[in-house]
Amino acid sequence: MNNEQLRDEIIRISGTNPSKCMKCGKCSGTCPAYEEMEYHPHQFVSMVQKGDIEPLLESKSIFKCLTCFACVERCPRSVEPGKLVEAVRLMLIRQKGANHFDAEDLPCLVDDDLPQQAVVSAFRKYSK
Amino acid sequence: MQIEENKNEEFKPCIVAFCCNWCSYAGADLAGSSRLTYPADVKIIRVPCSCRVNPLFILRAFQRGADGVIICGCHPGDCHYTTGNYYARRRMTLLFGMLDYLGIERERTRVEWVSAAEGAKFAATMSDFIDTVTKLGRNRKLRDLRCKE
Amino acid sequence: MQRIGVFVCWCGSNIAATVDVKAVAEAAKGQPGVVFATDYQYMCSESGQTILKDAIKEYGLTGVVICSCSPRMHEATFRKAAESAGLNPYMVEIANIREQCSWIHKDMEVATEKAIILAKAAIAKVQLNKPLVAGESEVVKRALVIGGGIAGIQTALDIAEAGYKVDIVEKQPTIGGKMAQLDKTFPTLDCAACILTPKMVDVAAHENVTIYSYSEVVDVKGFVGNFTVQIKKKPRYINENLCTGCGACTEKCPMKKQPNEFNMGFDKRGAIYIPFAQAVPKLPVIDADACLMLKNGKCGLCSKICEAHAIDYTQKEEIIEERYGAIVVATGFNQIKPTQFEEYAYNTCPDVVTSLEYERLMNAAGPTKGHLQRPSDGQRPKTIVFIQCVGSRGDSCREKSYCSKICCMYTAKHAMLTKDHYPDTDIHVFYIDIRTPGKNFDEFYRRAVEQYGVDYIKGMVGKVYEENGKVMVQGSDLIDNKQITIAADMVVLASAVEPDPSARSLGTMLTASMDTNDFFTEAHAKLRPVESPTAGVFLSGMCQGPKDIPETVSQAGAAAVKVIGLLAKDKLKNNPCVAACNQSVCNGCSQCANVCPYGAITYVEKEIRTPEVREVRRVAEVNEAVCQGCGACTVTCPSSAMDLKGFTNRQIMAEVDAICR
Amino acid sequence: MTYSYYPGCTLRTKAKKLDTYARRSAEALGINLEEIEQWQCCGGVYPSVSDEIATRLSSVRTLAQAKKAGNELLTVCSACHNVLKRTNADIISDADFNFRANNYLELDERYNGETKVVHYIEMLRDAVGFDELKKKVVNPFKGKKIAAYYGCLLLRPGNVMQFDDPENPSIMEDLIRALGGEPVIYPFRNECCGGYITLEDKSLAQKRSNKVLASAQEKGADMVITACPLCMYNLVKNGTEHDLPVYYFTELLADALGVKQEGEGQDNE
Repeated sequence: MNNEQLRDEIIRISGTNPSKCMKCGKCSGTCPAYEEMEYHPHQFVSMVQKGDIEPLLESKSIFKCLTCFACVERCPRSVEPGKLVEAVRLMLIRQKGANHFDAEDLPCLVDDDLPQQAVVSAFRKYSK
Repeated sequence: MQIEENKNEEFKPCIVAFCCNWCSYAGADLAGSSRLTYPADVKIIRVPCSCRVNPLFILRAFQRGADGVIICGCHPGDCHYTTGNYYARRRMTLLFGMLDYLGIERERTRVEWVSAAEGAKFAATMSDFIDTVTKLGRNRKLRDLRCKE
Repeated sequence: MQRIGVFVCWCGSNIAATVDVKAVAEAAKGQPGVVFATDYQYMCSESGQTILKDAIKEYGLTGVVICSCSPRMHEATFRKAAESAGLNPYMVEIANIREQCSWIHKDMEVATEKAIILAKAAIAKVQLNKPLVAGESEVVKRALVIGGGIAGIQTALDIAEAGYKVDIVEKQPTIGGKMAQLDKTFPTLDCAACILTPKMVDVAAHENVTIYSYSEVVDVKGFVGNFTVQIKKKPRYINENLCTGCGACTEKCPMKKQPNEFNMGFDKRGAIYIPFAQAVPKLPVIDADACLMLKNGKCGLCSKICEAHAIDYTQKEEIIEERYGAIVVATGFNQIKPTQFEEYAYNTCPDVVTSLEYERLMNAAGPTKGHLQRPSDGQRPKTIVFIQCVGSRGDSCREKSYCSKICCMYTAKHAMLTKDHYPDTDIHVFYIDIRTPGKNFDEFYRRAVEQYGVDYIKGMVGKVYEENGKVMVQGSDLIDNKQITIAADMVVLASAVEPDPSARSLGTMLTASMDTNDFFTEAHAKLRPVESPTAGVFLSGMCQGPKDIPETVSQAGAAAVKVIGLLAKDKLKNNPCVAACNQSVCNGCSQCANVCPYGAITYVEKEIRTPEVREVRRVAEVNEAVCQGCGACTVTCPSSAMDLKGFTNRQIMAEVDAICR
Repeated sequence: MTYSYYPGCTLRTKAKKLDTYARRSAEALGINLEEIEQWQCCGGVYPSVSDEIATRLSSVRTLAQAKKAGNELLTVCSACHNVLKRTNADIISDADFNFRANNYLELDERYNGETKVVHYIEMLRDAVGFDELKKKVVNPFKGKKIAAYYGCLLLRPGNVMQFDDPENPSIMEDLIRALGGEPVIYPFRNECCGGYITLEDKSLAQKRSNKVLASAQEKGADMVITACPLCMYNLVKNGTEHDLPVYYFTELLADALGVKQEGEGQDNE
């Protein structure tokens, strides 16, 4: 896919419109996982808008989003950057063999108290 | 007459909109100056106030082949003549009930409040109304029975 | 049969690019009564109008159809041109093929087809047009200005100077408005009080000006040139004629714990108070919700102290009725309380304030005498963070969609003034864009950056919270691509401005239209910016949209000029499109009079002569000077005796027929 | 008053306390909880994007079952609540999703969002009433400074969840007051604990959880309450820099109502 097609696909998956962004940066000002991300929420918006999706697909940033909806709640323009992060991640893990998480990895990560909810959520977020 | 339906030709409804001069006509102008498109099937007749719309005009429109009629006025409380839209609302409630009784579907008639600032609402309302009427198809209940020239 | 000329305008490419104007003119030629049809690049231009005038004369036209832009735009232009060529102006009709055709359709074929139908409808209407002659009505030579802020004061002064009587209605106990609360004004940093208070004194002293303070407009009737307005004077419980404004009563009031609105609640006032030292009129007012005497009849201290015996606990609300030729709306604005935006902690943290509150904290006449102290503990803040665009420029239901316009400039002002007083203060400003389009505005903002070293951070704040006695501000720095947290002592929110809430009901009373944000709309965004679409109603200041003081003052002057232009006329031409009664079929049932909002219909005993009958009976008669032409009576009339000139039943039916055929 | 009750998977295993005390308290308050038959996992997280259909289907099935029973659907776990409530909102507002979900599920009757999803705390506020609840408290938490931890899922997005003001909520504080405790308002009560990221980046979860606890501690809290098993895990297991005890709100509720049995001491203490 070329850049334009990639952009359109992300917009389709996410159901949100990055061109509504006024580049205020409130999403990045509010993001609790900011420090862990190579590309920050506002960059997701701007890069998706430009169709510059490849670097996002290759970046670890897409796995750092906590899905806490802080950027979704506080975005003054209803761009909802969290949805774009999710869409890019989905574009990646929907590809064959691109699962970020394997059932085999699990035992060493799980401790006795870890709620099922975490495991289910992580599989939802990181694998298809 | 029933063969008409089988024609492949796309049905283009004929729709008359009565717009009050102060709010809705200005709203239509704003839709235009904002370049908000809506289908060309609707033609606007300017009236000073929605209360100028005589039920006879609507009957006449249906009789002459209109497929839908919409009346647009100022929002309740905002009428340039203070109370005109309230009269329009009551009159149309009665008329639409009667038309419904006659078999002209309720969806073919509508009253909407559009202010001078609501260009987007005007365009959206028209698109929606045209869409509704298009789905209903041609109006066949009231027809012009005079000899055609 | 009329002799009709049809003129199709290209409007440059505005129409011609999507509508085949030649085809429209050609189609018009085939219509009954059309003796001439042409098209031209700009019909509204001088040469376009000449074409129209020449054709009227050459072809002896009795009716004209112009296919062009909206009649709201140029109907008057073309009617005037026709009149100058000897044609009755009401024989001109417009087919709107721009706003309602070429601008909304993309396909040439579709647009042309629609344009032809619209032209046919207008031609069908003109066939039935009759020459109309406008009547005249008197102009009441008095103006009403609603709102006594800088906009209202300036408008009133300008009208009064031209020699006309003008009344100001102000709902607060004093005139002065928001400007009276300001410290300094950008970009020249002159003191707001120093430039405003002399104007307040001037307007109060002017022989042509009457100020109704602590009053509200409660009813408006009538029309341009002749409005009848009811003004409610709320009771101050002070006899205005006796009071000397000494203020002794305010000092002795025992109810000293009322939040002082003028200082944004940062200090307290008594139940009887004068809003501020330079108030005009300088009269105290009793807050009925707080006064012990008014609540339970116990106290009366202020009355005992007052040597002038001016305290009157029995004062009642009073309704004043006055007639005006013109009304100016100058209802101004409010700064929103950012309670909807708790990520900025306005509710939970006392050291987060709005910029208008900050203005009072900086003001030498304010609650802290100009010493900057943070509200929580009275300490001087060493680090201050300003946040721009709070509640403005948004898309969700919380925010206003517009830019509040003044915040960039007043924030630069606040930053510089603070640095002037306390050079060791650290100031950070979070901004999205800096908007400084005004004379000396950008230079002003640059001074804050370059001379005063104010730290402007491009980015927005995500969260403000209190931690260990500091106000923590977490936001993004988009230029450095960092998330930063600043430990501040105080945070100032540039929250959005909004029209004063009283504007909404006033708009309804005046039947003046408002936009979706409750700002009053202007008759034309570019060419008639100070007039409301409702004739005789003018707009001054923030009630029309966000603006700064210089803009407000210039708009106030412009509104005054429009009022003066109106009041200078002795008579006004009426709208001739009014109701008319066909008395030969009227049965005098009174239904039309019942629906008439203006009381324009009366009944007379009249001899009616028709071929069938000859009798004296009660019939309706329309007062053409009072009728505004809404047409409510025409529909209600059971015998179809009532009709509306210019929009007759037959004319509208003809349009319907033309469209449906 | 009868509710269809959806416990969710975690409440059956790691978060039994959240469930047990919710049931016991409901009984004490005269609220009847009918567990939905054969319920399935909600999916754990709401798929934010609009083209994820399959991941929302199990929630639709649950919602449709509650509709059949004719009751409002009651949840306790914040995550389940978030997923179910948002999916319900999608069924109502997103015609495309509604169409696809119904076509796929082939239910006896199309599901169009008829079920009302209610969180246990909302039930306490709206059906029981905090004033009524207060009257039934036998062991009030006198003098206890309790910090309510909302996390993100109960509140956001505010326009869909409509639980409380998403930036300045007060419902859990009101609950604490009703139970006789003193609520502690602290700024990080609506900031993320790290959630499932603990499996991907433990240090990030630790950072977030510690931040929340530090904020509560700074404002003088004696304990923290939560409605979410994952928040509980993160605050206890990852928020190791602070030793504030963390409880499920239902445990406090049961204790205050006197239905917590002897020997079930607050083992986080």
